[in-house]
Amino acid sequence: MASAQPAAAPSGDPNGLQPEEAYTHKLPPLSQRWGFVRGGWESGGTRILDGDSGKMLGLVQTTRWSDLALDPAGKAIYVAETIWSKINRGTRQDYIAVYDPVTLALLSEIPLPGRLIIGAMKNNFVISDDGKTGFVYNFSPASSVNVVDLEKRKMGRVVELPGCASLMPVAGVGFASLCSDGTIATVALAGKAPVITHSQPFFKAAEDPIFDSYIYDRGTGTAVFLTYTGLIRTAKMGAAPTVGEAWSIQAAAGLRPGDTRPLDINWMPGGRQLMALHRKTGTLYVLMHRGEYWTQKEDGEEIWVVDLASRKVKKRVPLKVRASNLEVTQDDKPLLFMTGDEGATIIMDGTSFEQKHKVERTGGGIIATVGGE
Amino acid sequence: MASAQPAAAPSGDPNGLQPEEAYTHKLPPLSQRWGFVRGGWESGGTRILDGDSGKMLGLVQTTRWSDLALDPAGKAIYVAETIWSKINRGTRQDYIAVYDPVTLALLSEIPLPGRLIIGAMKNNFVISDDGKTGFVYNFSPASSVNVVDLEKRKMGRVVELPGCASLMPVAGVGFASLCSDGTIATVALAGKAPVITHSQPFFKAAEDPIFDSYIYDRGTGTAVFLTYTGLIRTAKMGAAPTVGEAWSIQAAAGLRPGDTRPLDINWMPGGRQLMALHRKTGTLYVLMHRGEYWTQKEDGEEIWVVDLASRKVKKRVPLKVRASNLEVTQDDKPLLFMTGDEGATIIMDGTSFEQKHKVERTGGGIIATVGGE
Amino acid sequence: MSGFDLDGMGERLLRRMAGNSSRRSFLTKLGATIVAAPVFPLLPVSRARAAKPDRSPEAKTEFARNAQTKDDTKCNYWRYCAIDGSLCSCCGGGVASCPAGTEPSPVSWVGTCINPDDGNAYLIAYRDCCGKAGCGQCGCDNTDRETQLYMPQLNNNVIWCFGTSSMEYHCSTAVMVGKAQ
Amino acid sequence: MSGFDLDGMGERLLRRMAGNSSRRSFLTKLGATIVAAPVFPLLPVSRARAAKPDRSPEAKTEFARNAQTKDDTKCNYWRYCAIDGSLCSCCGGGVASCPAGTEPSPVSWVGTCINPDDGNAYLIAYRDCCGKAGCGQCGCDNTDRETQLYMPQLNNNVIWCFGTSSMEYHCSTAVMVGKAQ
Repeated sequence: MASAQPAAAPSGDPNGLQPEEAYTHKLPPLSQRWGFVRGGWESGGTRILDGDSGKMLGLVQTTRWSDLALDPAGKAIYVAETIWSKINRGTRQDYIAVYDPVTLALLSEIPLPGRLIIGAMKNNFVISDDGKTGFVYNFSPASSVNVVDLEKRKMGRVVELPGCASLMPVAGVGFASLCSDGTIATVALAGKAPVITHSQPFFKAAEDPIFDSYIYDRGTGTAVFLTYTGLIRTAKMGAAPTVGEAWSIQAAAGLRPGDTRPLDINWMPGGRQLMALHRKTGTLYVLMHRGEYWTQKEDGEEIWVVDLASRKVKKRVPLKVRASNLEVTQDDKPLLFMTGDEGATIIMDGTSFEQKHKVERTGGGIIATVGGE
Repeated sequence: MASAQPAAAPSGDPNGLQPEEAYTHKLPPLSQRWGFVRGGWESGGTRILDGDSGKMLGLVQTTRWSDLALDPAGKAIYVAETIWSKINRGTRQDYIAVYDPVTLALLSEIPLPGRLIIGAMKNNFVISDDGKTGFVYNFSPASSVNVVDLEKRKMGRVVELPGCASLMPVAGVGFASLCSDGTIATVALAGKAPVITHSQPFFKAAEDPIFDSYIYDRGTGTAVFLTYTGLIRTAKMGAAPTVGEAWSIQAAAGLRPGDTRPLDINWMPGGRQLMALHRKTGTLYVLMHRGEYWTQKEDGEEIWVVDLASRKVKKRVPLKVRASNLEVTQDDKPLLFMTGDEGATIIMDGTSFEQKHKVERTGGGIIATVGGE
Repeated sequence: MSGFDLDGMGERLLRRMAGNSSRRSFLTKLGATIVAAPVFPLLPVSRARAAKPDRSPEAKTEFARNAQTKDDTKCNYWRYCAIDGSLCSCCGGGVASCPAGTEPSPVSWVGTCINPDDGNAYLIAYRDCCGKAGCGQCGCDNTDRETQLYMPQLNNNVIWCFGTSSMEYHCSTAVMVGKAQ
Repeated sequence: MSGFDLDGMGERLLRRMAGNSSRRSFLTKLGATIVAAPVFPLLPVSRARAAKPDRSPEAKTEFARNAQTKDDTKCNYWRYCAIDGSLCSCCGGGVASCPAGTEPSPVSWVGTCINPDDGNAYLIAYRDCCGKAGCGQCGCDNTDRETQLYMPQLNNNVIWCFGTSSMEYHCSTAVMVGKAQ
């Protein structure tokens, strides 16, 4: 190389002209300003986007049938996933992959007895508030929950849970889920055998279902539920949950409540991950569209900004591009992340609703934020 | 079910109202009118399209790093592929999957010692004319060829082939390939050790390379080569190939020949699978675009229809949508199949150049036809 | 909503399945009424209201009002009222049959769809065809009476490739089970 | 065309690699001159013409005439003259560095690119970062002096994830090797 001495870097070139060594980056500590954006059906991986710069910081390996969860203390990124040894055949492998949040190195794989096979959805893999226990929903097609010791990185017991799905941790108790009989099932894990108790029925699972992508707020131990017609309820979780009364999101905006009748066109909630909650302020963001009943998967045309305390829609934000998934950062100046059919991520100020960034080709999947799950 | 007797099928409904049993279809015998269209980077599988109806008939499982080849007698569909037991990690598995062409059932897997990892390309997996031997290119990153006994479904010997790639079978001899020293290497397999002989150099691999997606015609034992600047040559293959003189595709259209000089804008060949040959008529179809030299991967704006016997461009066909890959059926009324960035397949009459079908979401990969490889 | 009569179907299915313990065991675990077609088991559907159906245009969903009975390669073909996925009719299969090289799942999610020609409601089993990379053609996502994961047999997101040799999703069929009432 | 002098680089590399038999063995098999950066091996590049370079605008490729030196997240950044893939600069890495959780391949394909600021040609190693699903951002496919598979070190289609713990392709970097002459 003696005969090929490069010149000094001309001004403007960020990289210069000296021979270089390759190396691998590390990530800064997990930030509240990040969004973990899942690729869609065809696009593998979960892209970590910095909400301030709109830049991609890295990628967490997530295959099609996987669920990502963040350790509440930020010490690990967990991916519960299912793959086969020969892609479309061979040996089925269910496990939780444990990744270092700084190096994104694979630290461990915790084998599981099974998992639900479904496109990425919220609430199928949740973690206890202390970060010690993971709950992985299984469907074989009988319903059960894998209770995983995340400290020892070891599968624990399997709790059979007929007729229920979509999990939330319950601090000091175990976990809870929604059931087809319109109840909440709370599973207490203190004893040798799990003890399942059901709340009184409070919704009609076939007539006006609660979206299973509901929100659980660790800070207050509260779940926020929304039904197809637009009824909002909160439930204080515990050994026996206390379910609040239902109120209409449409009425909260000064419109008539949603209805199940055909030909009744109204603003209706719809999408996949169609709600996000800013915990500190109790601000709920909901994707809404115009349509009849049974349009629960239709992408949102507007974001409705709901103040849970006063039960008022504070603002309606029209969207340039319809969104299917929505999440919000949990810091004091929240950012909204949205994805949709287009496969791009829109990052928007959660207060001024100004669009900050549009990141192309991220995939149109669900989104996670630190403290937002 | 006695209480739920369905009514007779109302007219117009193709399916009726009687309770049904599910079953699985079989394919009709391999047809010359079919195109095997490879999905792109994100879209797995190779879709079998019927050129007449534009309908999808089935899908051959092909993962990202795979090459499909058709048994010349139509008795099998072969897929040489490489996967890992945990998608992005784990045990590497290289093999030829053997599929029944009627049921598309996986009949066998023939393990291989390795393969080139590359996006789908022609000429990395070819089959001898008698259908008994498969040749799979390997790059580790040293070049070699796996010789596979397709009758016994067993890996045979590995032939090291430094500096050469892109294979064609040579009847009664073995196989041949193009080399970086501008020669054809012919590998004779009759003896205990393979015997590699090189032709005289006839092209400049770094200056005006021959596209490695060249065409081999089993019927005449002839290869058709095209260089970046647009020079066409044929070579009669055998124990020692006879390479014909080069002539310019641009000159054959009455234009000045292509050149390597910058700023010299001309019609240039470009794309991935940028040539197709209708064997019976000696008609060569080439994707051409306007540009300078070093635009060899630019998609085609026109198809140039070349008569190899008279060395004339018979027709120039402008394309509505640029194409990257092109193949032609080998029957008497040939159909052209084309794919490009858009991920759709265009099916066009190969004589009138009328567009017959546009099939959306097939992926933009390479194409195979029966007798066209 | 799914006001169909399930009682007539249950007994025959239970007899048929007596010889299939593994399948029976998962169904038994759910501990509910069982729905079945003559030749294959479906997952239990919880008993819905027995209300008399109203088939007037005013009572039809948007999908039902716009559904057609002629072309099963379009998303608005009547049987597809709650399908989610690629239509097997566009993949080399048929409305009730799988493309070559794929395998129908023995279990499925279900929909209740109204045939616009006779105005009757029919129970449709959406059986996935499994074993190969996604077909990718004719993607549809209809959601009539489609509920959430805690009623999986009425949720159209789950991959129903149970009991097949491979769980890779290829496409979805809409198999006629019978009149809903 | 690749008119760069490789002789000065070869000897040092061969010394460095003497202790690495597996890597040496594959390089030896190719039996050609070896190109190397100070710290990592590249595959051999066959000796190209020793012609004097002409750096006038008339001699520059379209890419070189339009290349810029300011933004390494754009396809027309000068070092990317023969890159094919996602730019690691858009994926959480840099022009010469891999995103977290991926591993740079020890071998690569190469390009010779002209820096528009000084008019000199530099040898660039396009090292893939490997181990995870594709980044998917900033896809580029530049083809200056890019040849075909029989010259793999100058072909930009091959996945260069040899010698890494996983061969899954994530993104590509453009590492400065040195002045081409």
